[in-house]
Amino acid sequence: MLIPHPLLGLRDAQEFTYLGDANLINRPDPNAPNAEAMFCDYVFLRDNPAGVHRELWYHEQGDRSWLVVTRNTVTHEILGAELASDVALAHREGSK
Amino acid sequence: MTRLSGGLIDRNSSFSFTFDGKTYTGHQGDTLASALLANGVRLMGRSFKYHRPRGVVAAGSEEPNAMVELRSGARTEPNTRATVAELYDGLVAKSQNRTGSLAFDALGVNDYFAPFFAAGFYYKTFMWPRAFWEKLYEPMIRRAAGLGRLSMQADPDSYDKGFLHCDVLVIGGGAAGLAAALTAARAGAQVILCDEDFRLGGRLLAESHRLDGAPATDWISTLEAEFETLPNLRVMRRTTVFGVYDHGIYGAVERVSDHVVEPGNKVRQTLWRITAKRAVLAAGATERHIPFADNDRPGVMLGGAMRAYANRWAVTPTQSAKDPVAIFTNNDDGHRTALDLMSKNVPILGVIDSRENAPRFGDYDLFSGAMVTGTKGRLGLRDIEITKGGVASWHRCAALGVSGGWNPNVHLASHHRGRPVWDDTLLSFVPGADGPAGLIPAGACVGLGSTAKALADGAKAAGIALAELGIKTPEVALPDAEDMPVSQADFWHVPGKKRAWVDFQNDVTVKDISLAHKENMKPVEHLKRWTTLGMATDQGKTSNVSALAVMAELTGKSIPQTGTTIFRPPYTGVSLSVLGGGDTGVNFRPRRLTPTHTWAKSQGAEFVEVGQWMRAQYFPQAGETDWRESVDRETKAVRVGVGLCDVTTLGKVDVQGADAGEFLNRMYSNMMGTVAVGKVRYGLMLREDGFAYDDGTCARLGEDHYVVTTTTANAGLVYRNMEFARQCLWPELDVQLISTTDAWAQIAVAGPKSRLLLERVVDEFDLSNDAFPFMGCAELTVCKGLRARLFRISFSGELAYEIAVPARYGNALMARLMELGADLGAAPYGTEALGVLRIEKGHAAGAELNGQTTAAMLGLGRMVSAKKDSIGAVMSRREGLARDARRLVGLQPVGSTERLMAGSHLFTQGTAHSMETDQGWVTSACYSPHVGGYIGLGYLENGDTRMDEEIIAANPIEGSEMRLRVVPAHFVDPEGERLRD
Amino acid sequence: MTDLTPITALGGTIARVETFGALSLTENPAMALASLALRKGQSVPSPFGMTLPEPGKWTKSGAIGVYWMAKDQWMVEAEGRAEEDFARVLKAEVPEASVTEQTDGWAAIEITSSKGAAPIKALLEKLVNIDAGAFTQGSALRTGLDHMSVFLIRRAEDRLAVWGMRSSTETLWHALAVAARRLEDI
Amino acid sequence: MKFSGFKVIKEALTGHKGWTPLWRDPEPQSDYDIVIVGGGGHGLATAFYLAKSFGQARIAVLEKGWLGSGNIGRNTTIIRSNYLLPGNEPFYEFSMKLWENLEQETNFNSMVSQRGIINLIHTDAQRDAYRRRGNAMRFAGADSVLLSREELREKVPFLNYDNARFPIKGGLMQPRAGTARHDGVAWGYARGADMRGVDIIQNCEVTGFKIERGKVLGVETSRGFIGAKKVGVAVAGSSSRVMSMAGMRLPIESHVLQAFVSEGLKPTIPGVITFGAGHFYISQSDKGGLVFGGDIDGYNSYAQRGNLPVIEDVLEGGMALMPMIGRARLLRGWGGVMDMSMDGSPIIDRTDIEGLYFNGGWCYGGFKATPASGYAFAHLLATDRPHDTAKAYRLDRFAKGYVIDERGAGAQPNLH
Repeated sequence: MLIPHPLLGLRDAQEFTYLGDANLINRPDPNAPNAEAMFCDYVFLRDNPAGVHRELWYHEQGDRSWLVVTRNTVTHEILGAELASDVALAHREGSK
Repeated sequence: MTRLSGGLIDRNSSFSFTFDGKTYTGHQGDTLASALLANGVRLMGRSFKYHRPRGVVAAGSEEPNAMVELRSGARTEPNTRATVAELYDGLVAKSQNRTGSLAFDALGVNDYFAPFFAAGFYYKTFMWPRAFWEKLYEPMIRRAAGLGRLSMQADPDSYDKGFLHCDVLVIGGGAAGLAAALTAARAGAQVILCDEDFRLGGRLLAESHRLDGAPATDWISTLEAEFETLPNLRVMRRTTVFGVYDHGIYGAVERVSDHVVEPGNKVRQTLWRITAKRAVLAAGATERHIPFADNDRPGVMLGGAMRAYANRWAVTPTQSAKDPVAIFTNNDDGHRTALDLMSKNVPILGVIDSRENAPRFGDYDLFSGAMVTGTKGRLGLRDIEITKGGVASWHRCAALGVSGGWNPNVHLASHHRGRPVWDDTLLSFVPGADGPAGLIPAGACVGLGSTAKALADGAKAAGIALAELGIKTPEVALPDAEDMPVSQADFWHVPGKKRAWVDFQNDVTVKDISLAHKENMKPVEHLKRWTTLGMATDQGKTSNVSALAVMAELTGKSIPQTGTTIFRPPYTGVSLSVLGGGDTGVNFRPRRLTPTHTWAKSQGAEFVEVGQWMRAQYFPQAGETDWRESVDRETKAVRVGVGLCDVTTLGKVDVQGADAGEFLNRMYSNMMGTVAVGKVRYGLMLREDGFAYDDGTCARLGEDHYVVTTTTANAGLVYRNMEFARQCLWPELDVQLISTTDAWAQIAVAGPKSRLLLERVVDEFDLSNDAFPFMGCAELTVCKGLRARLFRISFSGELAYEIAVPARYGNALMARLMELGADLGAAPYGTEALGVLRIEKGHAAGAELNGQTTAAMLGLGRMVSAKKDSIGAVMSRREGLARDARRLVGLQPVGSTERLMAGSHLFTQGTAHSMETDQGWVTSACYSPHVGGYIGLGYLENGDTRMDEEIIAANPIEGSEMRLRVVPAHFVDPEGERLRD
Repeated sequence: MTDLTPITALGGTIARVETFGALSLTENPAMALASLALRKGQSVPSPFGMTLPEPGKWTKSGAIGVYWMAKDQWMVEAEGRAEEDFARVLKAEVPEASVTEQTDGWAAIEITSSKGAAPIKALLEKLVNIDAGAFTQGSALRTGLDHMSVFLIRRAEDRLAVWGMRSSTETLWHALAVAARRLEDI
Repeated sequence: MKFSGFKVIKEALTGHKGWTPLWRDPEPQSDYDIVIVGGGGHGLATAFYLAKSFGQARIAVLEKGWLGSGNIGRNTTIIRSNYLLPGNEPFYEFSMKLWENLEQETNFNSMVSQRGIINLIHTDAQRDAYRRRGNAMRFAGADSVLLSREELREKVPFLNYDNARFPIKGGLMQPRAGTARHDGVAWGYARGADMRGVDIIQNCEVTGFKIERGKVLGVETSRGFIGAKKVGVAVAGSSSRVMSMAGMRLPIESHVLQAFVSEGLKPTIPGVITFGAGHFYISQSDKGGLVFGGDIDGYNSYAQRGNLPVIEDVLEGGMALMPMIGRARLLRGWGGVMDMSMDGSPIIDRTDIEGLYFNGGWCYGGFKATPASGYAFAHLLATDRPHDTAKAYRLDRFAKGYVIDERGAGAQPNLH
């Protein structure tokens, strides 16, 4: 597979380490009253669609960036990739 | 036997080769199959199940029968298709799957018992008595099964891997592929043309068609000359593209030196991973046969193959007017074989055409509306039975060409689970629209089989690829070529009671399919798995469609309703060694060497692999006969004098930034950001699920500068997790990370005399306890100006330091410390002594910190701060983790001097030993010179409340059992006075 | 100046050199290396008066080379200055940024070709999954090579530098030498 | 019809006229007592044991394709019970015992072949870990042997003992482990279930659940609504997809695992050998093909096909371990979609929806579990109580922290 790195262009997927569901960016509030339940959902109940999936890849043998890659799990077609730090910061802005 | 006229062999060359020990000669340009045929050899192998005599069927990679063991000794290569084995001088081949000689195979007796070996018979028997399966039935089956034999010796050749990138990859160098490559290359695109053959041309080489009125080879030669001048085109002969992978990545194997006796200093094969923006699949078509009674005798071959042998290799299985050649066909193409053979003066019995009003194309006997209904000949075809209008007659015939129509090679176009679609006109499957993205099939593999159509379609496909890439397509003049329509009958097999083979290699007959139908194994995948149809080395290339037709007939459905099989890589078999490629020995994976490796080697150290690192395990000295002796000595040196150990392998991460402290607070379970400048703190890291996974230290070198150390094994993982936290969880923090593991040689200097020794190397630095206390750190210089970092930390429980210098100086520093410490009893120690020292001190390592343990189990429950958030803190409080009552304890044998084995399980005295009564296990154990006996660490249920209890350590796998006393997990200096001294 | 004698990443006291046909491999222990990372919100500095390169690029000015490593992070090389505290020198140039000593974290192997670009391209094709034809002068990339992580820098048409982790230099050299040897007849 | 050697001989002599379908192709009835979703190994085994051991009638198995088309038909056929943790080991040992009587129980030769499995040891730490595991196996009634390097060399002399990057120091062996003919297992259970009245309905895809007031009433299918008192879902590979139709999220990711077979060869490899350090395991089928595999591709996928890097990784391991296989050829590779659970262990449990039961999360180890999984699921469906050996396979173990994590890798499915 080839990952379209937003800074480096198409890179061999072998340079990357896979983590999973991009929702892992959205770590729950540890001070929430139901924090334990929220953390259990966050850690264990991840998206697993047969179709378009937003997921985290780490460019371990490259620039060490974490990417959010949008990929179809049935065809493996990749629809886009963003720097996870951009996604995380944008999410923060959005939730403010 | 003499050759025919013409052909593409170099008659001036003479290659000597052997088959089953007999010597023959052939020519450059021959395959093993063509050379054997030229020498009158028709019998080349035995079938899988019935051990029936078999000869060559095809002229390409689809060959199911002519499988040989090529080469000898460690280079023996079983199951090699003689049809694609390029002949070279000195080639050695043997037939396979025979007991005795090829002509008198003892297991040929299986054929007489064929009725007992019907499809799926083994699922129904061999069940009683139970034990006989492994002892009797299965070994018998295994011996009879299989085809070739491995030498059982290591492959002596070397293999390469490589990566290529291009705009357009053209797969197949036949008419369509050549036109595509020419078009794309003239457009200036980066083009790669791969062909599995050793000569470009594909089917053009096998036909007598002319291009622009001249032999096709003229056009090919002109093209090859032009190709040489195009730097943007790479032509790869002997290269099979075997699979299509995601995002335009193609797997290909180049047979670099399979056409020579030995590769010499070259590799045998290269695995290429080709990344192509677009690809043109010009893989051609494969002819199918027509099952009829006893259709598997040597001499019965595909009509197109017979034509290829005559035209390209100038051979035919028979040239005797007494034993002529016959053609059995359901289509026009079969007649071409007859015409080509006649043009080379090969005697023809006639063309048997299943069609009632079969057309005639030349002056030969035509049997219209006729079928071949039987054959005779023990080791090769002698007679055929022709039935016409219900009347059967026998005819002498030594070779029969069978033409059942052509199947487009849809293989690669279907690798992404795309389904080929049925074409009612072509009576075959063609590539579906859901093929791999960027792959454009063209020519005979989409059913455009005439030379003119293939040429035009190849150029058109290249044009599509170029347009998609935004490259202008040039006008390319293609030669005038044959464009004859081919008509064909919907005729799939000859009905009859005798066995008619569908899958030659695996001995699957029409009857087997009929039995599968009867037993409700109707879905095509069930049919395949029940009968083994299509599972042979040719993967059903010549048989699948015929089998579907037979099943369709039985179920009353159409062929596409009956199903298609799923095509999976590889297109043809790929040697395991080229896929494995690269180094198989000590360089199989990288080895990391410590900065003091050279020195340790010079001291005769034994090395052990830890993570990717090679670490000194112990340093045997003259007179020491046993590793324990060395380890005991090294351990004692640390306890009474000073020991030196390279600890560079611990991961080091440089953490800087205004928020570095806050960031570390969130990474570690304990408070870390508050460690003072010039101090070190021990830290524990949890996974987000609350389990402990790594520990280490964090030194604060400056206001916003920390150095984190990790365990050797987890260095990469901790770094990855820190980057995850930095980029994904808390991108607002000002933190910069970089690994510095390799940059610094770090040496532990441990033991009561460590301060004395260090004082001899530091440049004007006060090492006194007051000036540089336990858990202090500093940047300084040593050995007259070498920059260094010093940490006062201890893994052994002794007064100890770790000193770090630029890695290039590690070796020299180690030597210097040894030299200066000679009078202090300085000794190097390896990982074994390190292990003993830490067990004596009760420090956890990999065996205790195995990803399944909680902070509480380690006795570090209080290190999970409740005052702040950190990774894993919330989930560490879950019920299951909180209730886990196992605790790390020390263990000491009672009344036994036997070795305590890590991995023993712990039981309360007097209980039966079972999973239910299991109380824990011994995580680490060693001989402790300090204690004077074996000691261990282990996790024990409620261990913290069971001090002094005697328990049982059971190790049934090695038949041992001993009593242990539960003690605190500190065998040395429990108050920790020494390290603070 | 310390009285300790350093060794190269390959364990010798002098740099290793090996030649295979058109290709020569040379260990370069004299090259200093330090990383430079921007603090949050910091404007991009110009150390030694140089413009820091874009992703995938390497630039050079005098004895100083700089290549992109990651977002807001670069590696700065300095020819012949391995024995200096080069990180300190760099830090003085970019006092606001985070600088980390890397000279001994990595080891440079310089590869030169006596027959122009073709042998370098052929070598790259056997080692790394990059488009070797497009990896022109000034390109720099971190990628995997035989299960190791390396930086590749195309210093010139006929020159390639491979920076590998110091501890696995022996394995890296082996991989490069084997590949170069198999290209001897190019 | 009873299968036997006698029957085979009789049919051979009388022209194979007497064979009958291995199973019927019944039309679905309007309702059943128990509907099993998924006609793979686990679903068929569940139906078989429900009918045979738990006296249940009116059972249907619904399969969207052809029976056995899931992972039962695309795996490396290994059976073993060499687990460490108390949540797992008794279950897999129970499975081993069922394997040992499978053929007699189903009257179908599934070619259960106990030729042993060896896990190689490369370091002293690994030997300690395997000693702990081997002992745990003993305490659960399984068999285990710790082999020295010399003992190993005698059994498998063809490994790379002298020039290996990861030196071979011994092995943990389970002699009773081995392989079984994967399709034969599905067929044996299918035929056995069919003979006991179970309706196996192929080409019948479940498209939804009918759930009212928290209770399941049946399933919507491509062949219409089928009512059911209880519905058991055993669709590993598609678990998330199917259970989402009941509104459930699962601690499971779908990943592709590739496996490979070589061309047929005369006997080469005696049992199963696993080379953890090189991500490679291998055995040889009765037909002669070397059957081998390695790690999962590592990213979520439903594609049933994998990519080249894993193929190379597997073969690099293979060649480093046993360079004598190099001259054989890869014939075919395939990919199966695995239910990779968050702790690497399976789930057999009730759900919050009354009458809806779930069986999945088998990771890459579902084949060996087939008999016990079927039995335990049948037990749960029939009695509403978990089978003794499957008590730990609860859905709530994740939230509560009772994970069964053999590898200690945490909630990272692609590392299990």
